Amino acid sequence: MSPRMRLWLVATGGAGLAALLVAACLDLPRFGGDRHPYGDQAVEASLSRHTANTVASVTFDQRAFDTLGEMSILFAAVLGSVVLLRQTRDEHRARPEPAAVSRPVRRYALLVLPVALLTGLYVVAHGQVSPGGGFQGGVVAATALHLLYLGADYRALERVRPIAPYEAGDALAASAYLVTGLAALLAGSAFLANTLLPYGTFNTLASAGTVPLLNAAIGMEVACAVVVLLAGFLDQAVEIVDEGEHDDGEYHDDPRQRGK
Amino acid sequence: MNGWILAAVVVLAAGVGATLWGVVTGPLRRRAAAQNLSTALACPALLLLAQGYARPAYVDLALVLAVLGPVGTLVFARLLADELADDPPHARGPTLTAAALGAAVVLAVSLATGPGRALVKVLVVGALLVGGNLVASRALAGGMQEARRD
Amino acid sequence: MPSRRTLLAAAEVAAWWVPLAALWLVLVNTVDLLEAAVGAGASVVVALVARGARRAVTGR
Amino acid sequence: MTEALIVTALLLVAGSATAAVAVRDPVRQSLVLAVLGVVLAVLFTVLQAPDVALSQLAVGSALTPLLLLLTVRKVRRRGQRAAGGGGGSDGRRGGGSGP
Repeated sequence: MSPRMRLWLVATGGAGLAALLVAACLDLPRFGGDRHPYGDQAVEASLSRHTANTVASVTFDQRAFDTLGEMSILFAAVLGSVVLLRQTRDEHRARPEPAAVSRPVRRYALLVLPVALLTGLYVVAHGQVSPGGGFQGGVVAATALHLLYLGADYRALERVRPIAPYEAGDALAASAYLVTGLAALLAGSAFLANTLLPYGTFNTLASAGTVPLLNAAIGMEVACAVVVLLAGFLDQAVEIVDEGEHDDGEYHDDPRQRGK
Repeated sequence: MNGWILAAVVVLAAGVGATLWGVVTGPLRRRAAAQNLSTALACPALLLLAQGYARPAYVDLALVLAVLGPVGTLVFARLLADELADDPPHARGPTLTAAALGAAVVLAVSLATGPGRALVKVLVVGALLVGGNLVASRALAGGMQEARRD
Repeated sequence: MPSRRTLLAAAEVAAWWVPLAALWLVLVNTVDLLEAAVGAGASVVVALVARGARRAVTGR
Repeated sequence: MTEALIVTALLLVAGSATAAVAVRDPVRQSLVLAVLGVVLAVLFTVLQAPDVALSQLAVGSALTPLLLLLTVRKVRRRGQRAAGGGGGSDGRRGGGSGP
């Protein structure tokens, strides 16, 4: 296709999209109006299942099947990047040099890592009562681990982060979500229906039926996925060197050590 | 009229607006310092919003930002160490101003919260915020590495 | 009789566990038995990670 | 008062989003992107969507800059090899003489 043709195609598509968007905007309800037909029904449904956080009720109860799809998207995306970022035959590993991070930064990292990790777990565990949930908490927890790279060096991170268990954890958490859904099916209701557990006391940890379980599964899946994803990027940026690419590390590790 | 929301508007418009200008213009060192200040100022704004909307659950947002904001700055300090080494950002004045503002906001919010576990939570957020941003700005100003570079 | 090493390790994990469990109790909305149990469990995990991180950095 | 707050947050988002597009250097872009993440989180909070704001904070404040800067580092090292044949120049450190 010629560049001119391509430009025309983009212009036509863009103009069509713009026209549709403008037409949709003209028909929207006014900003901040007081009529929310869908919102009212979602709130009613979430209150009937003792879920304080309506958003958690929508994502993990009323629309739990959508969340399954989103989870598989993340899973597939991480799988794809792992395949793309793997060590190829013309690349080898150079051991990263130890970095001497200054003492205040190192202390800060060692002190804040547990606090950040606990915050992540707190956000995962309280998805049904307060803002947050599996995705948010999982990302916070995974970021917390990487304070070791920032506050020390890559070798320190690799020591607390063997990749294999995180890859297994990713898959395990994804299947835990599926199994929770299938359990509802076996118990005689629909796939992922929130009928397995008692709804519990409103606004406490033990409320909302299976929402906390699904939250925990998503939290683990996201945390493991982010760790694996960042491991791929860190390996490429810090350790893996192309043939012919100059590196100033003296040690050349065996490529078989991948994944250590 | 809600004084907390008004204060949040002022912090956002003046403080975060100024850091936005700082991060868009000027040399790299100024941009990095402005990025650090943006989290140091947005976190008090989130605390003020939580108080203004009278929703204690919103404090979680400030908590997450107080934990992860300095981590983000450390990412820049670590991976841009070579670019910043020749010309380290020294933003003592703005950093201390932002830290003082954060401390003042935390103090005001905790006075309004009253004694209890919620108060301790706000104080934890404040400690993480002020401590984290001071350490992060020191790391940006060349305090990241001891003798050697990585 | 546990060795000195084990005792030191247990002491370090416990020293992390106490403030972390307290932090959990500060973060949560309402304190009940389940909340305390979940907090205690999470704090154990995080305390172990904290010790691992410290050892990875100092190399001991 | 709430209107002023929403307008402020919207203006900040519009400004930083435009800047994120206009800035060309990826390193500087990642700095603008980090600020955009924080400002977006404030906008979501102002519009009473704390769950979304929390997602934005978790992803935008540390994870996105880390991914971007690691990528820049790798790409620059390759660019250096292509430009200088890999000899002599310090390939491990991304800075200074990048393309």
